[in-house]
Amino acid sequence: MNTIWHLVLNGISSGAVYAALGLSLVIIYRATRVVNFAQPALALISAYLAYATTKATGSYWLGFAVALLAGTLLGVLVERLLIRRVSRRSELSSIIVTLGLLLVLQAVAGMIWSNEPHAFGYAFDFRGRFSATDLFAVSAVLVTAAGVLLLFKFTPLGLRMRAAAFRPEVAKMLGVRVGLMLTAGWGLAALVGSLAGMLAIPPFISPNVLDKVFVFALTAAVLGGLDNPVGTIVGGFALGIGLSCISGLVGPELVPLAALAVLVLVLAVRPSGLFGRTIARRV
Amino acid sequence: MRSPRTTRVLAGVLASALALSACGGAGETGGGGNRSADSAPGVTDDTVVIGTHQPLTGPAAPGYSKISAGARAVYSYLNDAGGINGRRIEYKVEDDAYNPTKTVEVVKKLVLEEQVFAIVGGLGTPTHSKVVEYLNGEGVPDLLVSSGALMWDDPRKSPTTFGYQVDYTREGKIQGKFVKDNFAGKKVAYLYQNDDVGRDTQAGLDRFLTDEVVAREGYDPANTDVNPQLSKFQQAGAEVVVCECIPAFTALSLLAAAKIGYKPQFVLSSIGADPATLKGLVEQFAKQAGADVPGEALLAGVIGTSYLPGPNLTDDPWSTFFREIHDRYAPSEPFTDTMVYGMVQAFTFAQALKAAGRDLTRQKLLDAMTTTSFDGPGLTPFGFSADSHSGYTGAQVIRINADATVTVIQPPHVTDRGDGPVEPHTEERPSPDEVVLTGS
Amino acid sequence: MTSTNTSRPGVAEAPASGGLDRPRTRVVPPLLVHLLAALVALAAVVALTLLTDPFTNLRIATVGYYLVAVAGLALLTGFNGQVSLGHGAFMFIGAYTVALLVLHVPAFPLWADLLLAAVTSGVAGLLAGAAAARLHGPYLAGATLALAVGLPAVTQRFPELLEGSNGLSFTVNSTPDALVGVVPPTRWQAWVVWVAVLLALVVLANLARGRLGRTLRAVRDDEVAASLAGVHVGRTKVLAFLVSAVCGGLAGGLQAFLLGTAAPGSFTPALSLSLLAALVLGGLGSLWGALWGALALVYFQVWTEDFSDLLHLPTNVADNLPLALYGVVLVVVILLFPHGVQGGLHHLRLRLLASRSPRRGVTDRVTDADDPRSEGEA
Amino acid sequence: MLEIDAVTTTYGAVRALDEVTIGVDEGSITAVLGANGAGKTTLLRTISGLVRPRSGRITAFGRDITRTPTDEIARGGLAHVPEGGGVITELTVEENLRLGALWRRDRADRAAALREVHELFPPLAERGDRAASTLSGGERQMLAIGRALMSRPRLLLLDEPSLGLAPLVTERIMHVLRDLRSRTGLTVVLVEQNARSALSISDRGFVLALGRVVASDDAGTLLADDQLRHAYLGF
Repeated sequence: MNTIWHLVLNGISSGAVYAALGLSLVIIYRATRVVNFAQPALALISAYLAYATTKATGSYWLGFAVALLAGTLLGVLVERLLIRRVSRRSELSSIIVTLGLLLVLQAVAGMIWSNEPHAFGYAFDFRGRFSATDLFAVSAVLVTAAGVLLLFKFTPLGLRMRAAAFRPEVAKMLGVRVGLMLTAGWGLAALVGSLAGMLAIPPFISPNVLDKVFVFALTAAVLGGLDNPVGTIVGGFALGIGLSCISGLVGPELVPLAALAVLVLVLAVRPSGLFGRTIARRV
Repeated sequence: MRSPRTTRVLAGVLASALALSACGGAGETGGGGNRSADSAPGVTDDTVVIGTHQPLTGPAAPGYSKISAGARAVYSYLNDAGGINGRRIEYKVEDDAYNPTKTVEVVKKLVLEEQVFAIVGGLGTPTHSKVVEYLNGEGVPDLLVSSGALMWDDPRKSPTTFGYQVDYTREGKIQGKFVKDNFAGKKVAYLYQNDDVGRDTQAGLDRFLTDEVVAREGYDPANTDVNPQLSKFQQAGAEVVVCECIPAFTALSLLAAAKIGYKPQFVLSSIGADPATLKGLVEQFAKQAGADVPGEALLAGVIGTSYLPGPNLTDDPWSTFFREIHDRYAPSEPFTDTMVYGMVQAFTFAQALKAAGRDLTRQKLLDAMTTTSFDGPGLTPFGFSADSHSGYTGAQVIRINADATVTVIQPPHVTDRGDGPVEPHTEERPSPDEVVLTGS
Repeated sequence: MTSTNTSRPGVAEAPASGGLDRPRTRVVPPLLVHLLAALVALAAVVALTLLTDPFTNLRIATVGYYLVAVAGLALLTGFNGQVSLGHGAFMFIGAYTVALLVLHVPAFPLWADLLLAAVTSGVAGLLAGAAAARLHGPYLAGATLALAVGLPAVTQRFPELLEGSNGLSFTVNSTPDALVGVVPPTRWQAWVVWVAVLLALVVLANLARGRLGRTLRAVRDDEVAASLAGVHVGRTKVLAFLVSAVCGGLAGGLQAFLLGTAAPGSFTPALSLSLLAALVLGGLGSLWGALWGALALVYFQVWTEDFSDLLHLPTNVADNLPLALYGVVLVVVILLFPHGVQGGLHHLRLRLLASRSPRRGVTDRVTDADDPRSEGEA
Repeated sequence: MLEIDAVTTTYGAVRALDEVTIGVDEGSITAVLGANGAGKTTLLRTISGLVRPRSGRITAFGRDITRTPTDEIARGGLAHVPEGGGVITELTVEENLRLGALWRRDRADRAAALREVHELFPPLAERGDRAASTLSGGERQMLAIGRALMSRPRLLLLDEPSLGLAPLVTERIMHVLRDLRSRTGLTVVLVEQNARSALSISDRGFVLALGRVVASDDAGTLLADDQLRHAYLGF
């Protein structure tokens, strides 16, 4: 019993990370119908910048701020320079473009900071079954998620962003600067993604460190329903806890297989995820 | 369709061509023996081309990508001094990203296209095991494989393949005896990588440790969450944790133990006990963890095995020698065990090349591997002989200090991989000045 | 889904196979055309291998097995519009099938091993297709990516049989005794691979040309309309998965035969993603695209590595440069040539045709296939 | 107010609009009529910048808007209610309405506009919190028009507002339009297949066929022209 409790606690903090990265995927997916494979790379670059900042100044929080800022900027740039040109073309084009970007950014990170791992600190004391760092991770994710949801639901900006996402053409006719909204969506998503990166990367940073996390985050988003932020957050935590238990009780090597099994089972029953909208899908 | 017959005939031609391709069973060994090793591709009057495959990119690159940088530094040093027997060593490094498919491709590229004379220090068990048969079939010397797997030592089947590292079972035996002798009566847990590293090391450990072992947990290199494993050790009351882990997982385990307030005695395998790397990885956490855990506390007192004159053996002349090469030829890279690993490998190859003589053939190089007495740089001798291609045969036991220096707590011991005893190795090594490779 | 050639007969339809691209005449059945083309192609490959060194022969063979894999994916993703990020999983199954057969049933001839690899993988494709038939877009992408990540983990579960992360290594004996010593092994392997590849392509080309091809496209373009027209949408999608998995399995089997390895480290998600990238690079919706994609997959890496070797850069930069260049090419090609190499070639040919006999509108048709349905419905 | 001068719009090789010239006076209601595929919708989409004309010129409010982006045109005072209304079903009724006036800075005026729309279409006030997907067809059309009015436009483009609606609802909508015009001086361009009900409230009418203007006259004259009615308007 004790063991299970430990595994659950352990899973909650990794689940928070899946939830946050998943959320960033959902924001972008809702806004531009693009699954952003470059998301881990955006988070990676911003985390490396945080690493460099922290190393230069000694301040974790300065690095943290740099990461969030850099992440947002990267998201904005990527949307403006690349995605705008391909997103309406086809699903595959945007997949391949973001994939290409992932490779480029990972390679650039390797060129600048080498492929060797570097120590990457936690925000707070990491010691304890549910340490200050774990608490920070979970609450940061929950606060961010709540903030994103409130932004979408209750602010004019959020309303514009949703309109631009759901019916870009109609939104344009109503005077919404749709392009700007999509850019804002990418910026916001990349901000959340960088937060996820800052939480997921410790203890070590290396160019491929977020690959696995990304796969699980995408799994969480698909589980929860790709256009449903709440579902994705629930999916992220559920996946984190579930995989931690499987790793501890059955075997660590089965984690990817278990993720696959869960995904297949859920999608067999609900093809648009647990909380996805099945009816509103347009061809 | 108008002419189904023509079509069928054509289809038949193509299909039977495929069927013809193998009248015999695909798994039955066909004809074709070893190529003659009495040739010397890749050798000219003033150069010899050698190759290796290393994971330079991808998820497996961290921890390994600097080995070839170390080797390259030594080759540059030797070349600048006039080369070996008047030949410069040209070192071709191919990136296989730790992907066996790519390993086969790049090794065939090295052999067929680059026409290398030998493969030196090909890295990894899952990767290199896929090319051993090919290299032996082609008669290509396959020297100093960068892995502690047992399979490199098979002179009958793989006459051109030679090991390098102390194999996992030997190292396990030395660790097992050390723990048995020094931590008598304490409960022991194993954290192992769930492949041949884990399997072979445990075989060695188990020769000395039996009832003391209260928990065995594997980790998967793709899953960086080792908290569940460490939690189980804590619950089982293990006081000694033997960690047969690569550096990242050693560090992860140390951090995971600190996280749950678990303070066992860690015993590390040589593959994951590089103090410089570990220090780089853990010190930052210690800084942030608050005043009560000083940075060093995570590392201090950890026990490990080693067989090379690492950067921390400051009074070892070989360590000094390699540091000088490092400072001159690769000053921008950190001077770590990993780097020394590549440097010793390169130096050892150069020793064999020297012994093979000016009139070079592949066979002469292979002969030199078994006849040369490679005294130094390694701390223990190689097991090379007519009927053994086993790499280093033993290791010393070290304790890592708070400042990431090390103290030797058990001098080099050697053993075999069977039932043989673990015995001290007493022979003196020559100093670098006494091993002259260059000039005439 | 973007495609240069929806079902406009004659004009925008890229040749599905073979080198013959004349207006279809009723006299010659397509299967025969494809078979003849395959024989010509085989002759060309054999000639090519005779002219090149053993290592180039190996690369020619490598192009071959990637070609089958990408062609299978072309059917699934290009023709049928199901985006799979997990095609490597089928190669994994094919490779392990061949490996296990070679090791445990040595008496089986190679063609039987390859056939069984294709069959096993086909069964897996059937299951995957059944699970995936209801999924759309990113859900399918996510599920297939999970397949690519999850399936190779099976090797860890059965370490005795599958040798865990080290995988299996073996040698496949295929050269007939009479040819040992006469034909270099890599040359012989290239021949075997290409015979199998061309057989598979003939089958694929026929399927693509025939009723299945039309059904696949119909389902891709509009599921509702297709089902109203009497097409069984679910069954068609599963069938697409089946065919593409058979190709993936065959490709994996050929890879195992060629390289003598089957290990989980070879079947990373990166493999699946690069197959998809190759498909898009080459050009969707045509089997020719698969050829360009396979060529790019093999040769692009070689060039970038040679290129970065030339520059004498610091190790960190040199190690990562090929990866970066690959990424840049993916992005640039998609931005500038959204229909891939095949689309570009096709466009070029139309231009040439148009300049010879000025016929307005032909090129227009190709370009605005880009996005007839505009953003309002996203 | 609105001048469309020799505008040609093409889809690939097809000319959806062929040298169309139309003038709309301030404060008028103009009906654009024609059969399916005549180019009516394309005309509206070209005016509001959703499609770019191949040639020709469009001026509105005295400005050339031929190349102006849609959202900017909208913020200039042009509201376009597309065919089917373009209600965003994922949002609530009230969110849809608010969206119509978001670009206007005057907060108090936005609230006033919302009140006015609620008075104009009481069902929208009752269903404010409901998802727009729960509305009936008539209510959706009201929502679409109400949303357009939220921005207090000077020019309103309406694409088939009566499509699929019961005659009673259609009549109510037409009534509201006429009423608005007389109260606020709103200029309306109304695209309709239902020519009779459109012309009944219009000042002028244009008839499109295969992308060309084939007739233009006062609404009454058009209604009375039997030949034209038979040839193009089908009643």
